[in-house]
Amino acid sequence: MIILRPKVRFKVPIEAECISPDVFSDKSMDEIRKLEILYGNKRKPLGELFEIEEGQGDGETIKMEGDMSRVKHVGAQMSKGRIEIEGDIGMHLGREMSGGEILVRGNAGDWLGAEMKGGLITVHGRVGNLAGAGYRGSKVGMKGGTIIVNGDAGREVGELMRRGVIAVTGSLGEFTGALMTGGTIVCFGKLGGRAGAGMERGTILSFDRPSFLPTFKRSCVYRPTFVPLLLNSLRKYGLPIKREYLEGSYERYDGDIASLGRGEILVWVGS
Amino acid sequence: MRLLLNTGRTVDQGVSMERGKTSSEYFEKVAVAFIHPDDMKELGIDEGDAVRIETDFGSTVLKCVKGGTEKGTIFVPMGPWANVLTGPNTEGSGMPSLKGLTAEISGTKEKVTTLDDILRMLGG
Amino acid sequence: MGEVYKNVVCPFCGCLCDDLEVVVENGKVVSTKNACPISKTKFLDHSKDRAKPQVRKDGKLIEVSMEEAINKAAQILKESEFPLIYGLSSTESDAQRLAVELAEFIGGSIDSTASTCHGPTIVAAQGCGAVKCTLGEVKNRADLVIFWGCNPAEAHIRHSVRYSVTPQGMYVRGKKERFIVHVDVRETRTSRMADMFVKVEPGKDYELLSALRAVIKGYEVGDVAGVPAEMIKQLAERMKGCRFGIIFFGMGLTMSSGKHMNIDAALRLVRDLNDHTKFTITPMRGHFNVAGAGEVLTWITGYPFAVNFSRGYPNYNPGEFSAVDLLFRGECDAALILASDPVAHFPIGASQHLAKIPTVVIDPKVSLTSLIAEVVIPCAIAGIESEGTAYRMDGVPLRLRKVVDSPYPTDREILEGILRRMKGC
Amino acid sequence: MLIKNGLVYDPLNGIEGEKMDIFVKDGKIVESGDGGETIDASGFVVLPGGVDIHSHVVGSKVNLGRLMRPEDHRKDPVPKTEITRSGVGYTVPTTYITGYRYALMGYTTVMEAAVPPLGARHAHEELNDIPMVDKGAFILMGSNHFVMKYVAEGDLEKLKNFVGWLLKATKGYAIKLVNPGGVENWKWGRNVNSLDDKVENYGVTPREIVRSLAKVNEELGLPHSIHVHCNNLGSPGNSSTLIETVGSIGAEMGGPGSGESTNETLKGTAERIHITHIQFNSYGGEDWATISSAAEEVAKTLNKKKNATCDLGQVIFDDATTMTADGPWQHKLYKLTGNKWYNSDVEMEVGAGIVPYTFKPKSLVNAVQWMIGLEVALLVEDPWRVVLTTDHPNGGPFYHYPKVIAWLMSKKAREETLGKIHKSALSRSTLPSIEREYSLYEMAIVTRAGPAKLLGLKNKGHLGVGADADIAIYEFKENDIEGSFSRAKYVIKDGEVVVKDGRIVKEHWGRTFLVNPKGELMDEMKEEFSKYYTVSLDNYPVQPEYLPRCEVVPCR
Repeated sequence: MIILRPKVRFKVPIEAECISPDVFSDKSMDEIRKLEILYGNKRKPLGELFEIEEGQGDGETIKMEGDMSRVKHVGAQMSKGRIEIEGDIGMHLGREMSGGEILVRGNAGDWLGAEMKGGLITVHGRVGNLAGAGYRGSKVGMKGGTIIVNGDAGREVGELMRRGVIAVTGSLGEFTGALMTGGTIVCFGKLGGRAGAGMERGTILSFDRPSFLPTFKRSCVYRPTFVPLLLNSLRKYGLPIKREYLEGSYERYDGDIASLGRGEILVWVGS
Repeated sequence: MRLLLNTGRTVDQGVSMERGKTSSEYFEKVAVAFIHPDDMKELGIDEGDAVRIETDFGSTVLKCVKGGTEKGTIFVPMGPWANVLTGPNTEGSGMPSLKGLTAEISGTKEKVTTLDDILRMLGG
Repeated sequence: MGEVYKNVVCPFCGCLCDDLEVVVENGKVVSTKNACPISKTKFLDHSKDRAKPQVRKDGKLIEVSMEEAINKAAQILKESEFPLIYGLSSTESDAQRLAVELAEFIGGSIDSTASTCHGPTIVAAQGCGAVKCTLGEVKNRADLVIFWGCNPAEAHIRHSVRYSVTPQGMYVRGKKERFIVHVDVRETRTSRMADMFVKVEPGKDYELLSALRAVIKGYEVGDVAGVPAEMIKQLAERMKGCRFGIIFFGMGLTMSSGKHMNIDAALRLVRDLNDHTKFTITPMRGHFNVAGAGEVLTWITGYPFAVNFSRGYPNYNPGEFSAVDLLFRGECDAALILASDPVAHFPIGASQHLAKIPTVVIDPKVSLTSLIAEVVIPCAIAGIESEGTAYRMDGVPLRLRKVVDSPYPTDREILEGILRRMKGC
Repeated sequence: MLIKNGLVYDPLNGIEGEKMDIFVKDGKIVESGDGGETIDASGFVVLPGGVDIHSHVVGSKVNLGRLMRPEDHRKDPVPKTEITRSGVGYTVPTTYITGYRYALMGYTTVMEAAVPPLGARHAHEELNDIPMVDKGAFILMGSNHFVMKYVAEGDLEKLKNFVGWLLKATKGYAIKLVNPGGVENWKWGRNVNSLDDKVENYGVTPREIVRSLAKVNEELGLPHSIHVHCNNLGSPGNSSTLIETVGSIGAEMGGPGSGESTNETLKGTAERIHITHIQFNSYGGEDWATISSAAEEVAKTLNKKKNATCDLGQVIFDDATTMTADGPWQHKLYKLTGNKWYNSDVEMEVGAGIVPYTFKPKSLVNAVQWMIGLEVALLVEDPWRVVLTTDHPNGGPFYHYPKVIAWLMSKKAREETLGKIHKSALSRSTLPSIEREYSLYEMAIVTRAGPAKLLGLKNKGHLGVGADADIAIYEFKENDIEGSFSRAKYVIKDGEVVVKDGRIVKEHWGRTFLVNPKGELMDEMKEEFSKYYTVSLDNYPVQPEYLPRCEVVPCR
């Protein structure tokens, strides 16, 4: 395990996609210290800004401690290993990752897991806007993997999502799952307004009754067979899954009929 | 009383801006809040009275102008006074919250906030 | 009798009216013809309230030589680790090109006033495209004109006369052959020109646009956003049934709740309508050359605003590299403000950071930003005292004219000066 | 400067792989020289700089293409260097990167193929930001109000006046037609489907527009022919439209309206027509399921009609951004793909559409498209009438030209790709059975000498005395043709080394080519202009400030 701690309070943003198990895995401590990152517009060696030491444990684990709210792109495109973050972390954490695991005990910035293809991100804290979303201009956002947020999340979470699962225990901002073409978003807290705006396909599961766009049509109350399966598979992440959720009925809203309209918002209506 | 705040352009704001942003005309045309007559009645204020407006982001005193907006909403022309009330968080969009803000409004005996006051708030 | 300049392009708003007549006597504009009240004031008062070269010393702005101000600006940018260049919209395209070059050279971020204006429009268009046309198409063909969340009667004063409501076009002869709709949260002077006013609940434009899309696809919806179902249906029928329709939209859509998603819905609505008839959409751009800022940035960097050069190549991300965000998060450590006045228009929570960091302002006039600046560099007024290119709201480029001499160098010359000094040392 | 001992291919001067020395002075090729820099080109192939006859590199539609595709740019960021500026590449490169990438593969002249007159100022602004190459702009006229009006009236004199004036006002180089008439109909949401469909409100047909402009083109003595993007582009079975279009030119004189006066002024000048991105118009079959190659038939037509030339619009299997003034076609493509769609109509003149697209080898249609381009190139006997293009960025980005060169020069290279494409495509084209392989000499024709000649650029595309010293030097490896032409060993532009060992070593600023034909705006045109345009006539022509470096190419 490699442990990183900021040496100073960062005044300007840091771009540090080299902080990734894929990059660290075949490097010596010395080589790791020399990896280049961007401090504002200056290229600097990682070791100049971070205290780096070797700790006990798995070789493919990176641990970061401290206030890293200005450190961006950590774990970008990672495919393996594990990053543990104790503290706040900046934007683009785990963007386009395809495998491995990221755990945050603190808040995470915008574009968490944007366009990710696989792997797991768990955040115990607040998550910014556009988690699991697509970057501007992209046709597709998250294509696979899992994002678990034990806390609140911002706007446009899961925008343009095609596959994978996002589960949030707290409240979500507006436009959750906007323009999504597949995948599943589970909201245990308060689902913000305009959820599923423009969605073509995919599922938003809510245990709170949201306000619906006028372009979602109530279709039925039923017990979708996949819901217990999905919830059971999410149990291991310590989510607040009640027994009633597994056995309950769900009210189904089809939408967004302004768009293709083959998506659904399922609202738990009790057992 | 709680009203919905919008900000935006007006001809007067545009013309007076071209006159000069430190001009008294700019102050006259921009340090104002357009309020619906019904809401004015409820607030117990007349045209020309000072009103204090407060949002989640800040608070300022403006001169009331009658009409030019719907009941339940107030309109403040784009400018430094509106800026005290608007929200800088763009929520990942680049666009701050400049329209559709919730504002608390009340009549006041205070003087209308001056440009100098605002510059002081800026720390400039 | 002074010198008369005909067909001058107006450097105020995105309409870029190019039929102004400007009379100059003794180096001053003495009268204008065809200009709207704002334009007229801009021309007549061009010499008033001018900025002076200043540098802040011991907390006070002190008048200095141009040379000293430009040197100081270069020094500030050179020492910065994460500078921001912002504005660009009230100058011509050569100056904008140099601003991009400077941003690239210093590895900074560059953003135009679009980010707090039609940035959401661009973001939405990047998602789904847009069906647009030049303003002459509207004049010649449009029999249905919808103004949505905009107020041209106050913000784009001659728009309705030159392009959209009253002009005699090739196939549509004047207002009587056009149906004008105004959709807004309040009745304004623009509503008075309209044949139909649709009052939408504040912050509910997205719902109304979505509902229209659904109705056009053949679905039924109820009352939406405070608009009765019957009216929505009527509007949808008009849209489908016109020969050539256009939506002009403004900050009532881009700034209100929903932001770029409102535009996304509007663009898709118009796209859908092209299955039935010809339908187009065009944003009402504010500053006279904010469209040009987007064009120039795009042809040099690939991206229209919110661009960062820290990596030595352009990176784009509104919300990350847009000015309000960089300031609100307190990330940039120096700023160069060009051809705009953020302190007059940004939420104070963003401007406060500008007052904290060394800020360089290039502006012909005393602006609010110049009052909190570290360095003030006065410049010629583009389109009155210097020429260059500006792009109309529909992308049509026109050449701005110089009608009087300026006591100050042009934006282009100042930026060249800063670049030269930076490259020199 | 002396370029020593290179193997020179200079088809315009009939030189085929001779070991020669080339002398350069003051930006020109000269008879002999003394001193200066010497480049040892032993073992290298020396060619004139490449000439791209049809590419979309600047202007309002290209920039909309850039604007709408941040997801595309992210894949190909280009950092600044000590010498060069930064930007992005991929399907719609920024202006600087466009210039650099052309230069890196040895191209030194590029024509922007579609400029709306009202956007000409914009196009020139961008052209001034493209370093390294010389350039020019084709002006869109096929759906112009005045053009259609005078064609309808049969008044070729007025048409000639207008066209001549428009080329001067826009600082353009050639007459471009895109889906003639169809773009006007698109302004009402419709199209034309044949050469004899009527344009609404004007009553003219595409056939009349093409023929009239072809005549006017020759009467004005313009250096290039009319440059035509045919009707029905992109539709299965559209080869008949193409063949008819080619057939309508030069077959008989006269035509709509005042045939006689035309005949007189023609003075025996043969009308020419250049069919651009011919691949997109050489489809057989009846629908997408039955689409096949009509290249054989098309080539047969071209082999017969000596006044017709073409460029390929070759498809590359990669991402592309389709962009054309053919608005109705782009709408159709949007409906087919569901991809994002930009449309931009320009008052009185033209329109444009943009749709991202990916050509996939396993798509039957794409595979057939890929085969057609090469098939035409290999079946047209005379290489002087074929030009290599990809209709950048429609068929694919221009920097893939070396791939196309490899396919043309090597059957093996073609077979490799044939092995990867949709199997059903193989029987729908004769490509698999074609043995022909281009020689280096022929390759030099279709990438340099030919396009220069077709453009009427007398100082381009060859290495004879008096030519511009635009020279590309390659290390040619038979087993790596693509690699050989991707990164030039040296590129010399106007007598200066700008590329060395595949790197830009100097930023150079080329010039813009213009024409100066006869033609003045008449009073009635002025009146009509002020009635229907939204800009003043005074502000319409592109001012000289936009052409800091230009060269007028004389009319014939």
